[in-house]
Amino acid sequence: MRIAAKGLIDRTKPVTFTFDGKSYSGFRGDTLASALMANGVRLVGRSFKYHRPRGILTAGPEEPNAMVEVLDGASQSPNTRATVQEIYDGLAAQSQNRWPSLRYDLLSVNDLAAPFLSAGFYYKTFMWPRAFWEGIYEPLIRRAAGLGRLKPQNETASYEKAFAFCDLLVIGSGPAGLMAALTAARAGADVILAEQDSVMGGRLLSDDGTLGMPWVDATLAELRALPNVRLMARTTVVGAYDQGTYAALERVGLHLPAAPHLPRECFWRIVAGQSILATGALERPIAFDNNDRPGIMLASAALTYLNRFGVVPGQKVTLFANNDHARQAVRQLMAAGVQVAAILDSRADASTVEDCPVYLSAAVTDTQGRHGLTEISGTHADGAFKIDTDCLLMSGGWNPLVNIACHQNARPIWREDIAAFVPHSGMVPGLTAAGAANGAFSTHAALREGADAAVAALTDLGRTATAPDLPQAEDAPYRLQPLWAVPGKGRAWLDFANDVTVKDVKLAAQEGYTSVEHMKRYTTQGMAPDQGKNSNVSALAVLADATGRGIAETGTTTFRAPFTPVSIGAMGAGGQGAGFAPQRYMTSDQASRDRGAPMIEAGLWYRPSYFPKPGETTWRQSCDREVLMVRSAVGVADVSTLGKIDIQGPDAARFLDFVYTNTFSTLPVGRVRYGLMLREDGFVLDDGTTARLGDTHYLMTTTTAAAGQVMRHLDFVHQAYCADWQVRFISVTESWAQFAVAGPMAKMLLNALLDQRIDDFPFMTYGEVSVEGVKARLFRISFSGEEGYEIAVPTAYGEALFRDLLAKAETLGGGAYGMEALNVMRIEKGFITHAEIHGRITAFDIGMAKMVASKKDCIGKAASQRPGLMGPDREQLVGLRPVTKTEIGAGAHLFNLGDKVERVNDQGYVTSVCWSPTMESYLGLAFLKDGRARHGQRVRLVDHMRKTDVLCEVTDPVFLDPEGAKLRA
Amino acid sequence: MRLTCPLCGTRDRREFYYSGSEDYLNRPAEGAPIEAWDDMLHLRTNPAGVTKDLWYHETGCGSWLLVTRNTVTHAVLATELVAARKGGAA
Amino acid sequence: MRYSGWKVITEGLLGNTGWGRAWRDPAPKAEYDAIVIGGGGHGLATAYYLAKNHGLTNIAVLEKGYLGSGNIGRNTTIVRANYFLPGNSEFYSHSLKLWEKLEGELNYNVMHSQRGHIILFHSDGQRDAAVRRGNAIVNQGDDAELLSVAQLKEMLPYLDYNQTRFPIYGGLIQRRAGTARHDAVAWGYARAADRLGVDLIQNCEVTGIDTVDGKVIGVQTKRGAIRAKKVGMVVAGRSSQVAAMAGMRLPIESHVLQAFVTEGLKPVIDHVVSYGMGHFYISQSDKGGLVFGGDIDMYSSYASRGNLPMVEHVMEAGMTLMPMLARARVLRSWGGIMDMTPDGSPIIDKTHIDGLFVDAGWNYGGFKAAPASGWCMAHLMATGQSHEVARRFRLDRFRTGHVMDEEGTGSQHNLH
Amino acid sequence: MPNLIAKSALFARTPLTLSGTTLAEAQVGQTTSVAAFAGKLPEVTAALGGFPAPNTVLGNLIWTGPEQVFVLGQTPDLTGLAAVTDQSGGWAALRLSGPMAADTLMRLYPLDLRASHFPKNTCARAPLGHMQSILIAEEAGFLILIFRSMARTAWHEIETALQALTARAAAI
Repeated sequence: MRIAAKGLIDRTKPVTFTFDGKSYSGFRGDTLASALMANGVRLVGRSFKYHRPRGILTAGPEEPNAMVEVLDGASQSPNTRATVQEIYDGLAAQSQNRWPSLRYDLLSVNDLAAPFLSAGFYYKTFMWPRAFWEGIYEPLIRRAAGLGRLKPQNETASYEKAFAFCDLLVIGSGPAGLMAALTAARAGADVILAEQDSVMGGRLLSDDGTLGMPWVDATLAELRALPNVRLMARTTVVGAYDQGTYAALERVGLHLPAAPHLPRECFWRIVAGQSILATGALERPIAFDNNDRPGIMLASAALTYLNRFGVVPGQKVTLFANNDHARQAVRQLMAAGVQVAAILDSRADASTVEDCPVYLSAAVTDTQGRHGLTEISGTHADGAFKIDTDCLLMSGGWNPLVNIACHQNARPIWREDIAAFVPHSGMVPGLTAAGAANGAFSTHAALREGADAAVAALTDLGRTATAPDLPQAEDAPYRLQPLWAVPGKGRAWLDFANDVTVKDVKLAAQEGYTSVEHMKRYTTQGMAPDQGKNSNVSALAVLADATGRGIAETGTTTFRAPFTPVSIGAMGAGGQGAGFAPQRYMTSDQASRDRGAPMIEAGLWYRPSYFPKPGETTWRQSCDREVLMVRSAVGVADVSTLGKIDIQGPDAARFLDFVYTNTFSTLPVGRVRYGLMLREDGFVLDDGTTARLGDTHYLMTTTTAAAGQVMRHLDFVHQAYCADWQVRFISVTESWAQFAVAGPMAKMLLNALLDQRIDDFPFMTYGEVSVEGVKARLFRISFSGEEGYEIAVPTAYGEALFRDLLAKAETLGGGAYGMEALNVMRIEKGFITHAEIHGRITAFDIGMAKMVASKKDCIGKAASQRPGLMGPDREQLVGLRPVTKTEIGAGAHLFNLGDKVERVNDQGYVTSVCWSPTMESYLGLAFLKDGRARHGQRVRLVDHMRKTDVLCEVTDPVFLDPEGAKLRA
Repeated sequence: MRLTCPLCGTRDRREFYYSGSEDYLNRPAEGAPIEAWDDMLHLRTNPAGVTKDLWYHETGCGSWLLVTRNTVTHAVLATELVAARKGGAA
Repeated sequence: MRYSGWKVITEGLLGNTGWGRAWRDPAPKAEYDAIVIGGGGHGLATAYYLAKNHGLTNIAVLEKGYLGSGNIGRNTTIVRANYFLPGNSEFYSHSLKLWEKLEGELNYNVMHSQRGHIILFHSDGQRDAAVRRGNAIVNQGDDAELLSVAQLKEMLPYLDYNQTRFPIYGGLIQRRAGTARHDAVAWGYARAADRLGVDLIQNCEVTGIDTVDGKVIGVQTKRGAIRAKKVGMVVAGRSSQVAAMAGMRLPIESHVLQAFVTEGLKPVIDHVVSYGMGHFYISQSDKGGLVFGGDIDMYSSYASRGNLPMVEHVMEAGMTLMPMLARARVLRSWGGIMDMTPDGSPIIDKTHIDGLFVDAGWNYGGFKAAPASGWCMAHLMATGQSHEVARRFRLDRFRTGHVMDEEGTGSQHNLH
Repeated sequence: MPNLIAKSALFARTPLTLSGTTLAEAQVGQTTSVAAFAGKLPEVTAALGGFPAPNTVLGNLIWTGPEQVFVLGQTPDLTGLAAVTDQSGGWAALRLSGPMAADTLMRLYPLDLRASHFPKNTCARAPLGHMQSILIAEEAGFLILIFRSMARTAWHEIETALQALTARAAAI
């Protein structure tokens, strides 16, 4: 029900929205909860386990009951807190976890079965028959459980991430936070003030106390005017990480209709020199039988609805409390004209002076009302009572929101005088708690602690600040007498969201789950969307009581990030679609696409798979043609993705000798050599060719996949073991576009295009040339087995050269070839790639043990000599050829003929396979136990995945031109 | 988490690559027994407390750093350039 | 007391007042035949199988905190047997078989759910590697199948098949793989071991290991000295500290692995799904939370909490693979401490001290390994011989080079 | 003159202006990496006429690593003193200038890029999203050097960040 002249809503801006298909109106500034309350809607949700009717318990993000699905277009946001969601024109929300409707929910039958659904009941049953678990029990449980629905469709809205830096981060904008920010801001510090609510002011917005809005407005105006202050509303700090890094979630577009490019949320990484925790405190419910009905809410929430939104939660209100503070709520409701039935105070010695009946030593023991509260009953000093009431406010005292202070594993301390956990200094380095978050509950105390904390924080940053004069504010003492649970025979809820009752906690204790962690995990208390914010301390107190321990001794469970739940969309912003990893394009990319080449991912790069010609309908046709084209004429391929590292210095040769197994100091200038690089543990890291460009100048190539890893490795070896050597290196991968030109007509092609002839350019030679007026590097190397060259030009010229090479090649009956053909040709030649050197392979395995030079030390040499890394038990590289022309596949395992196909008989596996149009056979490279000694033998190749079983002959891995006559031609 | 690169200043953890304990710096001389390599490559004191380990400023300046840290609190106590250490020639 | 559906009903009618303790809370005796240090999943399983398989009932489990306070309660609950290297294959195969009869064995519903685990692959090379793995699994006697994109679209309609950065080429499924309720595994083993007479002693931190002439004679604890001629260290997460009490330096570095759970949601993900191009794997708990994780934070740590770069990486991977996740909210994150070894495979072995045994180095594989780890460790402690399926989990394999490196990343602990 | 046509990484891409902030491809011309050999920094400094402190720009010298600079324009003869490597084609240059430049880049860089903390002639080797880059503060904005193959991704990410900021401004 809306009350006139109250609240911070904008009554000039009416807003229309729907809930469960019915249209309602509210005002700008309303939350969905306040707007529903204003419209008299009490039943908003259903509970998790028993499907109990639920209303609105709180006025903040800790709401355990009023969770809804918000619809926008085809999308749907489950578990949205009605107490946080601001309304906007067109907002559509619907209730969740109910079927067929909120009012008539079939699964509310669970409520009747409650005796059999006690804590942990599922650990004790559903075990027989075994096969029923996946088939029957589990699907039933899964369907009944869960809350809102996630739509199985791709998200289309956007999310954002950002970094921010400050001297001082103030978390929370209540009296402590505002005062802290003001103090630091006036001292010139760089301040961020983050507030989870849409409006700054914290409880000053709800309290309507002595300080109130004028001071909030004036303070915010001053802060807004200062260039060194950043005010971040709708921004919840959700985690404290190391070295002053905080995570925060900003609701950017959730209070607005969707708009193009407007992020729904932004995930902030805030780096702060110091921080102040001014998150305030949460009022706690009291557990009594049936304390979960719609219409039962926290006293402070009622105060917020009244003062912030101009809404009252009922016609006839009752308060059940154990402290003085809660009476503010009924006093102000009465002042606003609301009828208050009674104050039920659990204490025997509290004041009875109020404008309504006050009963001491009171306890509510039961409530009535199926879809909303109608009556409460209980006892007080004068005996039993029954009261007709549609709204029961409860207050069990306050819990400081210590959560963020505990994110780095430190535990809060129990303060008996306020019956609450409070933080202490040093829990998170640089973080100080102030105000209610620190257990200082009066407004005056909050202001003072805020100012003091800011002065101290600035002192730590080496700045001077002085606390401003504090405004007049309420400084009433906080008086309460702990009351956690009213004894009763029924169910008294502790954790509303997960339906955990006092009985459940006691049962856990009875069964020996007495550690607080055991209790939590056994009952699921604290694991619901409110993360136990409404129940942790009470449940702990009940457990302490049940086990005869004190609360301090019982201890808390660990508070972990996030402080409030954070969407995966926000934390994963940017990852959607192609954004997960950078996309790398070669200079020939467009030219390849122009020719219809399908581009495939190779690491982060895109490379052409094959270049289809008219009439070719399968990749194999194109691939076969390209292979035969290279073998008979000439082919061109962009190989720019290979890593290229420029190495210079008087000690460059020595350095290469150290990182490669073989020797490079003996390599003549102008020559190229294949190199094998090991990890220090003796396994192969990478291979490639290295050219000596000058006396003190080398150019190393790496595989595409290992380029970054090799660079890191070289940096480590240099900086850790030989920083005093005169050698430096830098990646030039991106500086040069490099193209393979291979085939018997390769030289002809190059001679036609280069500015000089290369008739005398033997295999494994390097030279500087000029192509169409551009300086280029030419290497005579081959990965195809043909006479091959690689020509490199500065990247800017890459595309032009590629097009010219292709045009020229095509006049010679050649053309472009892609990754598929490249792969076939290297398999035909037995050249390895990372399909073979997959990290478990030694030089011995690939037949290169002799390349580990005996005369010098090198990285990996010593460890490669370990007994487990050599010998006939090792699987060694071999070639495989099916005895018939049957298709084979990589990943198949090898068995001796006659052996049973099972692990103990496994002889090895296939790493690479191709159809060789040259040899007209499938070919495979494989690792086979003692393989080098088994050339000519036959093995069985068994592939369960592809359902093949093929007899193969073991061969040398080099199928084609083993003498290398072609590549030396 | 933030680390201080002696050259670039305090930077976010995401700029760094981690390789492991400082043991990797103690590369045995050629011909050392396999136990020495086992110590370098595999065996670790692995303290719950202060440790020294190796980080690479990978998306930064390319320096390898020797970092003194606490593995329980994540406090970073000191960072130095690996290249600036005494000796180390292979 | 035997648990059953009937018992749940009769107790429910009687107000649930008859349920007894799941396990006793005994004071430590002065001497036991054997001591297991560590009351986590592996330690409790070790104790249970020592009692059940080998008749050793005068034994104790010493736990520093509460039972199941380590990684058994901090993981992503995945159970699978899809390793491909000899040594690992037979071990995890054995473990999966034990999982399949665990409820009956323990009379405790650990909610072992064989809902299928799918590894996605994103290139021809990854397909070949998946085929190799699948074949190794079948050769071991377990199940694996290759799934086409068309099949995946049926089973996992919510993946982004069109826009994702690394296209989906297919998947490898193990249908017998799945999940289990992690805490229940610890509690189930604890209750079953307790029923066989094992003393489970909580809040009993071991502070020293006593030896004489190269033989173990007992341990020192915060609750006094306890004698035993056999002591097993089953304390993954603190292995280096406990082993140091015996003068050992293990091939282990400790790292934090973060995991996450969302708010409860109606059923939407019916399998365990692993991304092939980033660190991300996900399943949905029976309560409705999406449980997912990624890689370790990569720096050695005992803090049980992580930092943002890995959090963001995991979420970004989730967003590129299944963008529907955008609107699911992460409710809790946690970090387990992983014993990372230089080859990613575990250790179940004797030590240089007679009577002292070590079970450690579980890397990422600890949860699913718990039954077989307990089985094999019990076998080793009882007989002095390595169990057939764990005989390659030797301490000295790094020195000899007989490593089992599934990742192929070599002797850098954090890369496994 | 060469007959081959040289193309920049984002050849002919039209500059983008949103909220008064402009993203454009820039041309920085000859770029040479100079990395001093161990012990030769004094000689290299003398030959170059100075050497910038880490994370700063000194004239045409951009600090890019330990005892390493990128030289824009001509490089003197440093034979025997330093590794001298042409980097011209390897990097794409993007310039972002205008009032939202710093806010935009602070969506992507884990750095405090406000002018008070990252003034003109400051530079950093730092990741733009997941990409290595060299970031240089200029008079009215930033110059970003990014590996050429990733220029399109870099452009896209900056554009997306700028679009979001623009949409935010419009939504208030």
